[in-house]
Amino acid sequence: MAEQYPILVLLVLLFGALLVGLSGMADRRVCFPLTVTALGLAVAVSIGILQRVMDGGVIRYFVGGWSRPVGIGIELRIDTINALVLLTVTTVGLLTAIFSFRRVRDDKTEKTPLFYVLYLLLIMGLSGMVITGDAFNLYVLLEVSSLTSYALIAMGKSKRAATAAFSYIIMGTIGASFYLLGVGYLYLRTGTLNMMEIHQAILALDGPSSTIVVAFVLIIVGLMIKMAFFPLFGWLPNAYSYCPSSTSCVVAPLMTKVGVYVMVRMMLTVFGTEWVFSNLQYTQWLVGMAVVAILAGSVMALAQVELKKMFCYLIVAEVGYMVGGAWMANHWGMVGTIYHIMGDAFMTLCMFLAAGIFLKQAGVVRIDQLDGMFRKMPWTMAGFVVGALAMIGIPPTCGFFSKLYLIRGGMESGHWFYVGALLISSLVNAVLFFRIFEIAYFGKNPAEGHAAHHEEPSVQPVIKEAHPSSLIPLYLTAAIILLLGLFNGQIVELIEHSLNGVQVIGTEILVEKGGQG
Amino acid sequence: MIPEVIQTYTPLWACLSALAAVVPMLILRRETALREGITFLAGFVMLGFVISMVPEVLAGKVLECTLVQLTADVPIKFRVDGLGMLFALVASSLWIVTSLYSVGYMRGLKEHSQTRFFVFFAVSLTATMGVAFAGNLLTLYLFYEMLSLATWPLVTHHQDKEARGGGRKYLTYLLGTSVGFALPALIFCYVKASATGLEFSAAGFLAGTGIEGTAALVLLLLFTFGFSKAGLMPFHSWLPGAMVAPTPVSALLHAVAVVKVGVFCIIRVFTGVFGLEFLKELDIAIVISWVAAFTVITSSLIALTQDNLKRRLAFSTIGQLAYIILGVSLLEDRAVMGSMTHIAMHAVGKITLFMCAGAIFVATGKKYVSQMDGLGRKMPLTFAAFTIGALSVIGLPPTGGLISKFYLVTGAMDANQPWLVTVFLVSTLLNAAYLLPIGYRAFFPKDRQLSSQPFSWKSTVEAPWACVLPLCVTSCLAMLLFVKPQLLLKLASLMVSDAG
Amino acid sequence: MKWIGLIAVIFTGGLLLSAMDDFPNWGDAHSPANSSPVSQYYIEQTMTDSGVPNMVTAVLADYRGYDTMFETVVVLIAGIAIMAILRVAKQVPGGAKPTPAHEVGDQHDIIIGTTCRLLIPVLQLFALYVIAHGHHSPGGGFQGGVILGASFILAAIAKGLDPALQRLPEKRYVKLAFVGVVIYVSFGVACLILGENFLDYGVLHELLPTMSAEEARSHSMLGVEIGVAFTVSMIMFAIYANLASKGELEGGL
Amino acid sequence: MIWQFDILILIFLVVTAVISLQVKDLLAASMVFGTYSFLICLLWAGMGAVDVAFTEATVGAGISAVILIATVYNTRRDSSD
Amino acid sequence: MSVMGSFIISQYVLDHFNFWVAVILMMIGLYAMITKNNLIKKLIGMSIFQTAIILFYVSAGVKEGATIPILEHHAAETEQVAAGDAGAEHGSVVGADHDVSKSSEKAPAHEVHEINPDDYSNPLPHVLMLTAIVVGVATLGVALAVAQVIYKNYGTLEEDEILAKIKAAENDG
Repeated sequence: MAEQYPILVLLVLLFGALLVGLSGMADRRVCFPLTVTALGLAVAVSIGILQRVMDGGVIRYFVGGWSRPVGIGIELRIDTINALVLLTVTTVGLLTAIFSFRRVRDDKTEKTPLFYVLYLLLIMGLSGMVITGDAFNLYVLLEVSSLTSYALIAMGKSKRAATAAFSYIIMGTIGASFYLLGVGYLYLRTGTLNMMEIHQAILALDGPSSTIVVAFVLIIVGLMIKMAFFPLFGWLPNAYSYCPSSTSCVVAPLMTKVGVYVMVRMMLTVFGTEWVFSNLQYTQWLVGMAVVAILAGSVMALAQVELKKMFCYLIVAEVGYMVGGAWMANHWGMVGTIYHIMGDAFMTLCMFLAAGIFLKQAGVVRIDQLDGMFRKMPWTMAGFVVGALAMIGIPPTCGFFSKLYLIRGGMESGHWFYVGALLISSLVNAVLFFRIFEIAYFGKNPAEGHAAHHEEPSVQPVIKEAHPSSLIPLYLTAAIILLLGLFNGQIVELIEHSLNGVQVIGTEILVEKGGQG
Repeated sequence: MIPEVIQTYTPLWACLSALAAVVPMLILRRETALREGITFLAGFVMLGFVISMVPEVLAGKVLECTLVQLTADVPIKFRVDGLGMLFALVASSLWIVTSLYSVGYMRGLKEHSQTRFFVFFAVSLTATMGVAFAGNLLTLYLFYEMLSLATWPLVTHHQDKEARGGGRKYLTYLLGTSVGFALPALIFCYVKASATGLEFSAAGFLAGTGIEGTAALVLLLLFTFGFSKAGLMPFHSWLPGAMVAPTPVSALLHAVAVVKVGVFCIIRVFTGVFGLEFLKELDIAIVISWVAAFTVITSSLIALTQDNLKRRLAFSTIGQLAYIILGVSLLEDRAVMGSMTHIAMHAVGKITLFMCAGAIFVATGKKYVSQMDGLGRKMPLTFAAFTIGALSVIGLPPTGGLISKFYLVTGAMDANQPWLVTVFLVSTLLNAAYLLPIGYRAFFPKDRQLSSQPFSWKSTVEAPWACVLPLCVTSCLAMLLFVKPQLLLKLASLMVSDAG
Repeated sequence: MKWIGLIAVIFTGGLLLSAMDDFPNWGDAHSPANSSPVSQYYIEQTMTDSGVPNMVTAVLADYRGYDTMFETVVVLIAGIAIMAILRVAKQVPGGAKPTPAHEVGDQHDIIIGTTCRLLIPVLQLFALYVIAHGHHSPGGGFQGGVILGASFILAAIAKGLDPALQRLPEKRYVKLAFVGVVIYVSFGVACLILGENFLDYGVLHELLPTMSAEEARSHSMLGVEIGVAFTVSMIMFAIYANLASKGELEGGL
Repeated sequence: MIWQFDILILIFLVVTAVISLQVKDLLAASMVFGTYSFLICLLWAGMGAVDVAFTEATVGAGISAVILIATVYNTRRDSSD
Repeated sequence: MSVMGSFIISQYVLDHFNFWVAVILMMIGLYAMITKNNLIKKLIGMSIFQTAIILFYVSAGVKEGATIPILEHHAAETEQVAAGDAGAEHGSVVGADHDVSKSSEKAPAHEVHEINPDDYSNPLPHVLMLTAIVVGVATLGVALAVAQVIYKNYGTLEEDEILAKIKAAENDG
């Protein structure tokens, strides 16, 4: 059975969705246990995959057994990078599913089965994107995940959810279509859709080919729309902040990260970094764009009054981190990017879980409504603080180490502006989150002198602490953030294992290049 | 000479003993007496662990334990050497004293949220011990940041507008500099020397990595200003701002833990990261010396103008910290030894002063120097202790401050820096000028009416015993250190002889 | 906005056209895409592998059956998504309307009614033919499914949504749509259980002793096409029913 | 296939696309869009992509047009551009 | 010069005329998606954009002089009869009355030479585009549903009016 793990991840989720759909119509109560079971199994299988990849190297799974010649069938290809991202995706899915328990029950009674079907299929689509080794299959799964996320966002109760979803559909379709077009250009020149085969074909090409270059630009631009890279991020804040909490908790951490992952995969496996960094002269520009993205995201986050909106702009900045890291043509930049994909997924999850709890228990939308939260909801705040520290980059959370690697990459490749932007963004994050802490700690209007506080306020706050089904995922996320930080050495080792295995990043060449730039 | 290394988890236990106290404190948050009992228990346990390591350290051995491998090359690592041991001894012993004092203070003023206060107190101590025992730069940074964060709720304990302002300034300066300066410097070291595991060594792990000239100077400046807990100008103004905290916090954290962690980190950078020999080779430390010298003089002058006692003490602290940095930046053996011992001497002296200020506030509610005329007659014990502490800070006998200052001055002479010797001497005069008059006016008020009254023990209004006892203990300690400074000197000389 | 759009579009167009001179010639049989081993393999080996003359069907349902499975899922998602977004709870989900309020003939033209009554069975028969004959001629699950769905839509347009929904109530079409995907996946899982990779139909001949591996492939393709047809037809109708009635499933166009 | 025919259809395609986007009446736009789908399906049939053409005929010219019209019917028919 | 000109035209336009039209259609669709004010118009633009991409793919699979990718049964059959029985590795001998299985069972390795790949157009782009068409209609359906919800909320499908109403609502609240 173990060799079937790659497909099992998807099948478990797909069957979960089908069962929820078929039996949920009859009895809504089975939806939640079925969903959690399916996701739990998926997490277990992902762990199994990771184990296998660590033991036995790259897994190649040929669906339908069509292995020869390579490319006639669809290949699932898992190295350590995929395995780690896959585990991230399924884990985030599981945590949010647990979190959604009360929310969905209260919000959308008659649509509960539909919600869970879409939810499971979203996770399935994202997992499929992560493990596939076929460029076109990736498009299909991209659409699976996009369509489900459109629907989940449009299900929001807010009036503006629909408009946000509509602009998301338009932008998302443009992005996906660009990707499809790019794959078409690639196919025209290479005649195959299998990622490794495309890579071989590109290596075999004699002389530069403008088709490949255009294909690359199309694919990257398409993905950048999907991951909300700087000038193309307009759809994100509205889409992520007007949707239901349980949706934003899964969409916000995963969609952009998987987009980044696909970009990395394209750079590593499909085009190959040697081609990317030696054929294209504008990689420096992209790092520059990333710098702008980081700064712009941070500044706009500062200007927000709504909690979720602020997190959304932080996502924009974080995407800038990762794009810059990937494009700086440095081993450590790439390592940092991949590590940050995982770290940021959980950090964002932590933020949105906390925001969801605040919204539900206390109706908090704006930041200034958080006053006195340390007293009213100490347990939730405790989890939130861990996530916030990770966003700022305080050791030993994972946020610190991804910054460490990214900055190391920036220093080695001589991208000093990027290093500066990263540090400024950390400071801005510090300001943002300590502003929140301050409000939550002091309240909106603290007393003038300290004598006034010596008597405890006798008015009991009506706000109740969150239900365990909300707190457990929050704490698990916080724990994962810490664990990712503490065990980052091992994780980076795994990532490097794949980077060397694919043999794509020649650090020596790249360092030399970076020195010039 | 390569010191003998012993693998042991004792430093970890010492570190965790304070953290372990957090859970029972939270559980027993309603039982004040039990909760405070736990605080003391943890304090003694910690001190016990620290003392248990003293003989081995004195024997010239180094205790190490490696925990998690953080990155591929750099683990979380504890390493106890002379400097770390010296600092840990100071911090852990003074914690017990301060705990006693804060019990009295908090009860005396009926402060709110006492559980939170004690919990974060314990967490801060853990972070301080972590810094003291950190074996490499990353671990050091980790606990340094932890300390910044854990002390924020203490600084802003009153939760009023003033506290918010002070807290904001506190974090802005500390986090801003640590993220903006120290972190890039750390990562730069990581880039250059990750193979060495960033481990502190007497020769300095940066030696031999090809860093020189401007790059080295920039790196050194980044580190020195990055660890802005040391209060070096121009990044000093958080320290007076943080005086909004309850006095025990000011006492422990701003005279002992936080600021001393700052200078400790800088000493580590000088002795462990660069290495004294390497710095001599580079010939860049003189820049730091002048910055420190400037800070010494300026802060002393500012202190003269302050009427609020705690603020005056805060500026005095800035000056004394700059002494330490100045000493270590001279790169001479005796000056460095002086710096290290001055950590302890100043800690004992300054904590006495702060506790006196707190005791005055608890007993009479007075905060300003100008209000203290004749108070010495009402609070003789407190002001006697105050005077002893002041003598120690100035560096006069019969207190330990003399010892460290002696080493500092002779070190400056060794380094052939007559101007810096002058700085030391001038600042000593200034110290005397802003500290001694307080005690003098308290005992011998200008107001005839006050001074003419005969003194009697019955008319005294001392603060609660839990406040007074600790400050008596520390003032005695200050005098004891004059008589028996050998332990500290031995520990400090361990570091220097390593380097030599 | 217009200017930004124009600039973006011109930039995109220029980018797309800039590679044009690098393209293989129009209709070049030896272009990389057309002469690649992959496409050669399909043309040459389809008959050998499964005996299905229509290569498109073979590639769709067998070689790249994994894609097609997700494509079916996409269709399912579209239906579910529209219901999730638009459906308003005017009635218990799936419950048949208790009161068939108005008569069919009232608002609808008799000529249209009669024509539809004649046309719909033929349409449905044709749909089944398209599904079943997809191996040998253009067609297959998608096309047949859409035609089947179109026949229901035609009924709904001609007679009104309510009578159509009486025949095919919401609960039933949703269930059938799910069943379609279940059929597809179960073919794959059957292969998995028999010890081969997912969707490796060849191994299914072990189930029936009289069948060769090639036949198994051919028949399994038909099977999955039927599954696709289930989902597609039901979802097409669901999309129409929801969009035409603003999600109320009453009245219609 | 006959290339003149091919080019003719291609030109018509562009024309119908522009018309369907420029007509202010959304119902008419949907209809013209149906025509566009039909033309492109012819083109594909000519290029030998019979399955694609078949699908486009049922999906593009059929279902897409119908659901567009259904939406226009349920919302507003006129548009500002 | 005119020879050169016509060469250029044939090189850049006629030889790739389908690609040209595909790109033009893409530009039209993209422009409509970005700039049109009416949401339905945006969606029509989206559909045009998607079909243009499909046109591009299908054009990539065309071979001059090739037929549709469906094997001619009889031709294949006779070839197979002539081919003899070299297909021992194909194992099972069953169902003799079914011509398909017969052909497969005898399918010899050198049959490769009998079916000329140049005679059939490339089936792979067709398959891919079947998927793309279905994805397109699915997206269109979801988008139309969202558009109906927007109409229900705001009573209009014009983007500028919707934005104005949102702004007004924000100012009120």
